[in-house]
Amino acid sequence: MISFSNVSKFYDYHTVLRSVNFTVEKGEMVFITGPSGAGKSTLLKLIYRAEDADEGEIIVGKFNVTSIKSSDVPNLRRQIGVVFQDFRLLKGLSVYENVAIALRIRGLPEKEIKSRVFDVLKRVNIRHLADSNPKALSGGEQQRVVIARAVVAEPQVILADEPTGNLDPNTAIDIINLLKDINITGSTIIVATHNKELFRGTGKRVLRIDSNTIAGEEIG
Amino acid sequence: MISFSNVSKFYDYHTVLRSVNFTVEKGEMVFITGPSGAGKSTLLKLIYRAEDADEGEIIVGKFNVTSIKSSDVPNLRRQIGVVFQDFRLLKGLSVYENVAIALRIRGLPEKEIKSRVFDVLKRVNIRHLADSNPKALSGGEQQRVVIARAVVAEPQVILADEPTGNLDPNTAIDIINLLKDINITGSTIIVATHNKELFRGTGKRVLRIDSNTIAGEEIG
Amino acid sequence: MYIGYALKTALKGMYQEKWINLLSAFTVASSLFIVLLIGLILFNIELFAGTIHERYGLVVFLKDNLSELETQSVITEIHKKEGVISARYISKEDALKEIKDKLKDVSYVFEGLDTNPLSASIELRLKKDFITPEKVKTLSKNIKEISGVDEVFSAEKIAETIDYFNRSLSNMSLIVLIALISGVIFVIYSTVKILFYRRKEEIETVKLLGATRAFIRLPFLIEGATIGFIGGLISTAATLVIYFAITYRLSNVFPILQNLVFPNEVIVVFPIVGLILGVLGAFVAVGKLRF
Amino acid sequence: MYIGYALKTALKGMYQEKWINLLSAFTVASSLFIVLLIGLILFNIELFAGTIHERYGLVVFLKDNLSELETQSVITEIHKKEGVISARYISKEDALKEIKDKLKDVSYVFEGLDTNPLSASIELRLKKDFITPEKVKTLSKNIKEISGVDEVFSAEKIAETIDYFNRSLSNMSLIVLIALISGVIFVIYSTVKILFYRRKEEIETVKLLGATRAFIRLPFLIEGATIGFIGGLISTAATLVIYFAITYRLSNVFPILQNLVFPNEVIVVFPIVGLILGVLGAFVAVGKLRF
Ligand SMILES: Nc1ncnc2c1ncn2[C@@H]1O[C@H](COP(=O)(O)OP(=O)(O)OP(=O)(O)O)[C@@H](O)[C@H]1O
Ligand SMILES: Nc1ncnc2c1ncn2[C@@H]1O[C@H](COP(=O)(O)OP(=O)(O)OP(=O)(O)O)[C@@H](O)[C@H]1O
Ligand SMILES: [Mg+2]
Ligand SMILES: [Mg+2]
Repeated sequence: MISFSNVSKFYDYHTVLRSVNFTVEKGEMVFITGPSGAGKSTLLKLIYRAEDADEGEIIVGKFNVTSIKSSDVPNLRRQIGVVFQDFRLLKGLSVYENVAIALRIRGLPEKEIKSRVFDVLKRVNIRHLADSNPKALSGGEQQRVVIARAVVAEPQVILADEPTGNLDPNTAIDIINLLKDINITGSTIIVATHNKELFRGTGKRVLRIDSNTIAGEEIG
Repeated sequence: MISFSNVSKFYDYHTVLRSVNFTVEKGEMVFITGPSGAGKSTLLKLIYRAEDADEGEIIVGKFNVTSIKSSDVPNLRRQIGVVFQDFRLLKGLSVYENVAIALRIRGLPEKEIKSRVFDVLKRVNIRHLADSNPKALSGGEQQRVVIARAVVAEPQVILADEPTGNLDPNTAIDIINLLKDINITGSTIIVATHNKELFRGTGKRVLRIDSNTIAGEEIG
Repeated sequence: MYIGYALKTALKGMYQEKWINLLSAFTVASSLFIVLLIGLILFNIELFAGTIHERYGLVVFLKDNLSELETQSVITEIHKKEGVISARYISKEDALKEIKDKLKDVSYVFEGLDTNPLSASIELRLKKDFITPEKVKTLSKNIKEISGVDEVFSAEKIAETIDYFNRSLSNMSLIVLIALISGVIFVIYSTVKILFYRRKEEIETVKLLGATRAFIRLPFLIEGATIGFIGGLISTAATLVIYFAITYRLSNVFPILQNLVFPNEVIVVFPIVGLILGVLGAFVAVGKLRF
Repeated sequence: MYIGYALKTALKGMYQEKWINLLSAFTVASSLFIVLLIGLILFNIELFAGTIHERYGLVVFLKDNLSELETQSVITEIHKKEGVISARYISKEDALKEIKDKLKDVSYVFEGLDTNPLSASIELRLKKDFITPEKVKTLSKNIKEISGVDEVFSAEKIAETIDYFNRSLSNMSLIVLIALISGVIFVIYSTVKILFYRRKEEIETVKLLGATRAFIRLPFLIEGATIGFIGGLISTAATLVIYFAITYRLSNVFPILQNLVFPNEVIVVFPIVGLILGVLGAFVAVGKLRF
């Protein structure tokens, strides 16, 4: 489903990733870990083409991300749900609208949007906050809105960047269980996290980034 | 140094805190924990008067926060350094300027600002990012800028709201050690966090918020 | 499929940012207002110049005591000349009456006038393209040679002035037009750019969520159209107010202002022009939307 | 202590938000431009009205064939009347010359004029506050009773018109002034409001860090001042261009425009007015800054 071959990414004055190689199968759930500034977020950004790879080839499903046409980028992105590390909630919109926009973009009818959004808000336990403004939410509540938005359209791929940084351990485990459930229905999932508790005992692959590349692989 | 007597806080449609009572001595370091949405951030906001208490009395040093004059609020806030949960970095400014502004506000001369800012950036390991824009930083790097800004002026009180949510365990421990060092020089510190690892074995008091009030106190 | 949502987004966004939108509509209105005002002035000067053209002619003074037959032959002769549209005979008596009428305000100069000192004359109207200094000069020389003609008053200076005026008017129109059109484009462009800029972060996010260009652009185009339309409306209304103020109030003092013309089409056309400029400006401002 | 930093912040902010600032300066400029233009027009009309006042007088026609002594006694008599500033005697011959001069463009009406049909007359200049319909009427009645006077041409209509014109001019000035001043205040207020609004989050953060009101306000006041100053500068320049365009170009066609006056003080005063309005608008826009 997702494969990196010899992918490198540089910023003006330094290397972030060099010769990264890995494959994630369709329906797999994989964790990525590594110290702060290792390049976890950058790796995920390369997948949804928020950043361009400087070297190598990235394949996501039927898309060759490294040679994709600009007009095809929205199509690629609609296959992917992203839990952004910095949330990226839309300030002007309510929690409901923040989640609904993922479906609006995909052109779903209003009725289906409504039932789907309320369903997913229930699953992340913030159904009662549907009409709130994201600004009036606690850190953990905001994070759950982002998660809801990423999964509501049931995309083929879900990328979760530090999805539990603002959550207490119990809620964090709920979220990981939610992601596992979605994974079982067929979505491919990559979770970038510092939190060893999240992958310990899951039996999933854990890729460790260090020194600008994938330095090791273990089973969580 | 900080005392809450029967403090309550309501939002339009629900109660966040009811009858909160606690005291933090000058030079003490205290942790606050509790599930997502419990009211940890709200409690901290009451201390630096980002929110008004609806009932009760809050004392911070020589300030009675609940009856403070509007024109005294900046004086109160300059006694306090805050690590905001949502970072609140100034987008238009470099990392250096983001940290320096805490000293500019206090009217320090340019020369002292320079040496102090570079000192603190070194301590949180992001000296090399001084000229970067915060937007080009990883989540953990941004969090360290916020921490640097909170401590650079060596305020009497430091409030850290989930200061390690985006940091790997090693960096997180570095930060807690930094806060401990500052605490030893006399600052009163309150850390709100989900992360049990942070307070386990510190021997500091841990206040647990649950059901809208301080439901328990333990030693970490 | 997006339109309902885009409309809602645009309206909501516009309401949320009342200030920016008010200022924008106000800015567009004031520049369109200047365009309209100058346009109207140019239009009216052009109209006026047109009537000068039509009114302007040569005056041929006849010798005293010509018989009716002789007069008629002079008129016939003049009619044959190239460039002459019509010739009107004015008797001595008519001339005095006309002068007295024209100079009503200073009619006291005719106090105690008991002999008619004027000559009979023939007023010629010339074809528009015949009113150039040289042609008028040649024509008046030719007419002077007709027997029975005493004097031809050719007013070369007036012809020259009209000529010069016409040329400088078109030059000025061009400069003013270019300046104003780039002004209006600049204003609408930067207005929408501000709206766009304010939502930069939001747009960045929506792009990352997989929105197409159309999805992102539509609300902006609607906002641009609305601002342009309202701007056009306000400027038209303001111009109408100014127009009526001038024609009704000031014309008491300067009667010539009574002749100002306000083309009715403007009321319909200008808000639409505003709308089109708004959509155009929005389109340019949103730009290529790189993914 | 904050000033150096505030200046740097303001300049940097203004550079970063070129678009908004350009649009703002442009908006301020265009409204100040309209203020200036209308002000200039009013100023010139006022000036012109002033000269009308001064020029305007009664004309007293004398009976034919008065001796010099009789004429002199009429003049003395008239001088005694209240409201009369001066009296100028115009002989029959002078009158004809003057008329011929005044009516140069239509001088052909005097073709073949060989007797002088005009009367000798005396032109009176009246005090300004004497030019009201009733006073002029009474005065002319009194003068008519002097022996040797044939007719008094009082032009009540002109007096009435000037009177009406003056009154409606002050009314209009007032309305226009109020409308424009509120317009300018609105524009600068909303301009700074936008700048403020754009930095709302940043300001919220700086407040939480312990910044005082002065620290937060200063950069905005500097920005407001700069925008206002530049707006004033641009509008002054634009008005000067228009002024020279009109006096040099159009005055070829309408010689009266040559008399337009552009007070030099405007060049210095207007940018400063812009600056002050900018600071004021910024101050109002930033508002109370609640903590
Ligand atoms: N736009 C950019 N320009 C320059 N450098 C950048 C940019 N984006 C990221 N970097 C740098 O690339 C490195 C990797 O960043 P990345 O966000 O991928 O780290 P991360 O592994 O996600 O870290 P964290 O756990 O702290 O979020 C960091 O040192 C960061 O400063
Ligand atoms: N401005 C507001 N208006 C309405 N409700 C609010 C507002 N701010 C916070 N809340 C609500 O108050 C409750 C407590 O929020 P708070 O941010 O204090 O939680 P927290 O303990 O910090 O949670 P987290 O660990 O998720 O950050 C939440 O349910 C939140 O939705
Ligand atoms: Mg990251
Ligand atoms: Mg919180």
